Amino acid sequence: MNKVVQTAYEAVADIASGSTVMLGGFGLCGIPENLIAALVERRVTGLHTISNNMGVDGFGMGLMLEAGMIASHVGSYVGENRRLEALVLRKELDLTLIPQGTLAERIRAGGAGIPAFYVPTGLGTVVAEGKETRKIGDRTYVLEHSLNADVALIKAWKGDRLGNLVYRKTARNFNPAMATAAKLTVAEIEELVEPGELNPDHVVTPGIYVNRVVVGAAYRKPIESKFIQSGGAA
Amino acid sequence: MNKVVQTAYEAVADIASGSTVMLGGFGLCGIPENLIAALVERRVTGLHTISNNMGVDGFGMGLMLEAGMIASHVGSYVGENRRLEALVLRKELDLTLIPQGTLAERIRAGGAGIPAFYVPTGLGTVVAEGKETRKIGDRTYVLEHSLNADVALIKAWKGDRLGNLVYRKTARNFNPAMATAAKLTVAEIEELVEPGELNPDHVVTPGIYVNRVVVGAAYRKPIESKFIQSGGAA
Amino acid sequence: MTGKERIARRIAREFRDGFYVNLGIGLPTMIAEYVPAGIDVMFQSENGMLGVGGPPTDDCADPDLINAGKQPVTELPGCSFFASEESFAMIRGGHMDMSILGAMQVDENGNLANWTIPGKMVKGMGGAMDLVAGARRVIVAMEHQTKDGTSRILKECTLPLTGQRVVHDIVTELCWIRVSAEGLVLTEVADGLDAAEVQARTEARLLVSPDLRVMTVNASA
Amino acid sequence: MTGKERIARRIAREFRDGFYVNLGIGLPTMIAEYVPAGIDVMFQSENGMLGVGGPPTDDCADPDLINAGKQPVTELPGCSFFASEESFAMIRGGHMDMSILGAMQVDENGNLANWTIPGKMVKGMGGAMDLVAGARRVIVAMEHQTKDGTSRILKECTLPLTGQRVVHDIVTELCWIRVSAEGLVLTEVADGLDAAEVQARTEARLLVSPDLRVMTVNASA
Repeated sequence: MNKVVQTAYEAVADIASGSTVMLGGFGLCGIPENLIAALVERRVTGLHTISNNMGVDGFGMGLMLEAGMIASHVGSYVGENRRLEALVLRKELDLTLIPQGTLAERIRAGGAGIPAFYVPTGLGTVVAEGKETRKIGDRTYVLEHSLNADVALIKAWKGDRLGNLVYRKTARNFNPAMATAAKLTVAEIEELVEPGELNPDHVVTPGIYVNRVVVGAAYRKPIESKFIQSGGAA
Repeated sequence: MNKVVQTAYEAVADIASGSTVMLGGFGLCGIPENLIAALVERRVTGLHTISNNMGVDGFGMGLMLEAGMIASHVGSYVGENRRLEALVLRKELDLTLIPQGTLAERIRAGGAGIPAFYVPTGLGTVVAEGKETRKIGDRTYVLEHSLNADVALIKAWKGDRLGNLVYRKTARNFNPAMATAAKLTVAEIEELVEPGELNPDHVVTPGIYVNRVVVGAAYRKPIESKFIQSGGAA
Repeated sequence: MTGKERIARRIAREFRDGFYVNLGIGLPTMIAEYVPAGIDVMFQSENGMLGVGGPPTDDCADPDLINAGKQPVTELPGCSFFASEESFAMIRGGHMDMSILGAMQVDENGNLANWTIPGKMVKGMGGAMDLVAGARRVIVAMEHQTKDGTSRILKECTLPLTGQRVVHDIVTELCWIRVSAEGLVLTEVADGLDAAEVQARTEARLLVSPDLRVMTVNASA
Repeated sequence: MTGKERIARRIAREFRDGFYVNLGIGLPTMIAEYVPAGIDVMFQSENGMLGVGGPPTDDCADPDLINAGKQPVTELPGCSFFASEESFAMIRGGHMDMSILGAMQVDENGNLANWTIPGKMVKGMGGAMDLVAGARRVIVAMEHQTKDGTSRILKECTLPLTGQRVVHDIVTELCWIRVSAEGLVLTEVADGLDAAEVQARTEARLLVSPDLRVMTVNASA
């Protein structure tokens, strides 16, 4: 069993235009830089993306946006991305904003075989519009459905050829849930280790969820709050 | 912040008769031996227990059963416990059997603020009787509700005084989910370490979920399949 | 070769490299011994482990390291541990390529009964209902008849179900039966038997595949 | 002492030893600097960390270690990291003692609006809707009026809501207001002000607590 592919380009070579793609990361933290670059290089178009944020102007998913690859996006926060704001206000991109916790849980549910669940979040707000509500006990809840994707592009710290993954600090974020919720999961890692080197008690994403592993290179990892202050030059 | 209490007896001293109590463990693996012993010593009665199994005759929750402390039980598998089988067949104990995955997810939901969710499990079987079913996409699902408890008695491997916990191998099982789903969570650990000694990437149960920590002693940890073969003498 | 061993060896031939498989307690657990050479299969145990290895030597048994049958096991390189709710997210979410489990009864609709006998046996379903609802392919591995010669493959299950329309294949020491929309299809029979003989020992009606073959079993692991 | 600092210092006095608290972006983040001596408070950041420490020195910033405002932070002993779905299970499940966040508008029913201005601002709610729906106590920390002197405490919010009937307390540089079933109750006013003066700067109707006190602020951290 060897899931390692040699290049990021190879890892995303069969992603079709029009696919639904989940991308891990919170802001610019824990994003699959190399896979995004390869996808931009391939210029697939009409993608339906699911990701908490959408990078910033000039980095991360911002690069996909600038390359005109994204038709629609589901996320919780897209501040700090002026190009996106402009596209949405001009109605050139279909943006769905949902609460961050509901987004995370919907993705987890997609991987866990749970088609729908109730949450208190968003009751009485625009995110509950058109959704079923239901009183359970003494509180009213909103029905939310699972999210799945054709492809998940995720970023981990270390991994082995079986696809076992561990994450580093807050770069974990949405990556483990997304790994479970797509037909094809491609994991970009910083360091490849031998099976057995990761303590099995510490594995966060078991290999069963991962189809391909690629070792990334030349990480930039800008810190978003500084990147924006310095106008993208960080 | 110091959640460490000195004895198991002290750790369970205020658990009232009639409480709903979750107990971690799968079979005899990863059970809070010291907390169970302390509870048996206190002879609280009329408990409503939630646990995947119910120990065996002569060990684990079997000791609570023999002491007549349990009024009702929710679990997924109680084989290997002849006393329980007899009590249930004589209708002296109210037993609810539910699928193991549904049990785990209901407990997780209880800790996660999700009052109800849909699963495919058990559709068309006795466990779906009286429950709402619903077609979502091309499949029909059963509505299941969250489970909570007054108290969770769990077992971890190492922990610190803030309540951060890690588990060892398959002794993890139901313990992390139960830690999140009770008003009072008491964790029995094998080894107390200083805050910061557990790698924060490896913590499985963050301290927020844990109210009390007690270091257990004199672990027996029988292996159930052997314990039963040897008639309880293992 | 016993009937059980024949079943285990036959099912092991279905494994493909990279498969993730859950083996039920009892007969299905035996299948792990017969994985064909050159094939990597990762076994899951629903109590929270992927990459389950064989039994330890007696003095190396670790009480914190058991399978769902509560037997001590060992770790294979690349194994991982996780909590129960994560284990069943994996199972329910359709990530297991195969779930192989025993049965008391199976019927023409692919219904399965393997967890209770009302008024007699109080054990519980454990993870069986989740496994049959969640795995991509559910294979029942069991002896064809009970000890007293009653068929376990029925027109309709009489015991409480574990799952409704969940079984894909039934493998016994006598035959391989595929569950189809049209009913049960006999696709393989054990060497020396024919379809009529299998039908005679089966309550359910069996359709005979036009490609009916002899059930071959690897002699070596 | 600026108005913002006064707000931060006053709210910090609410902390009790052992509290788990989520601080929103902006003003609420300042509160971490004023935790009273002898009190242990664990700060959560919804991107997946408990036990968040202060900002690092510039050359020690780790891009894999940020808070929900995307600012670099540090680790405190006993901190832990977890995934987004686990972070929000923690939040939604009612485990946070307190969630403190900013607002654009709050109203007499405890409704909160802090995430969007239709047609003008496309940013998203991030984790705010989850935080207000899940925390045991939700405190709004904000300047009493907008820069042009408009009240942010309204009879009824005009912007799209973040949460309906979710706010427990409103703290501004002028006062502390408790949200009750009867309406907004003024419980503390800044030194030198009286209830009438606060009401004059507030659109919503304020009930005055019979125990109205001066809002005291610890000068030292």
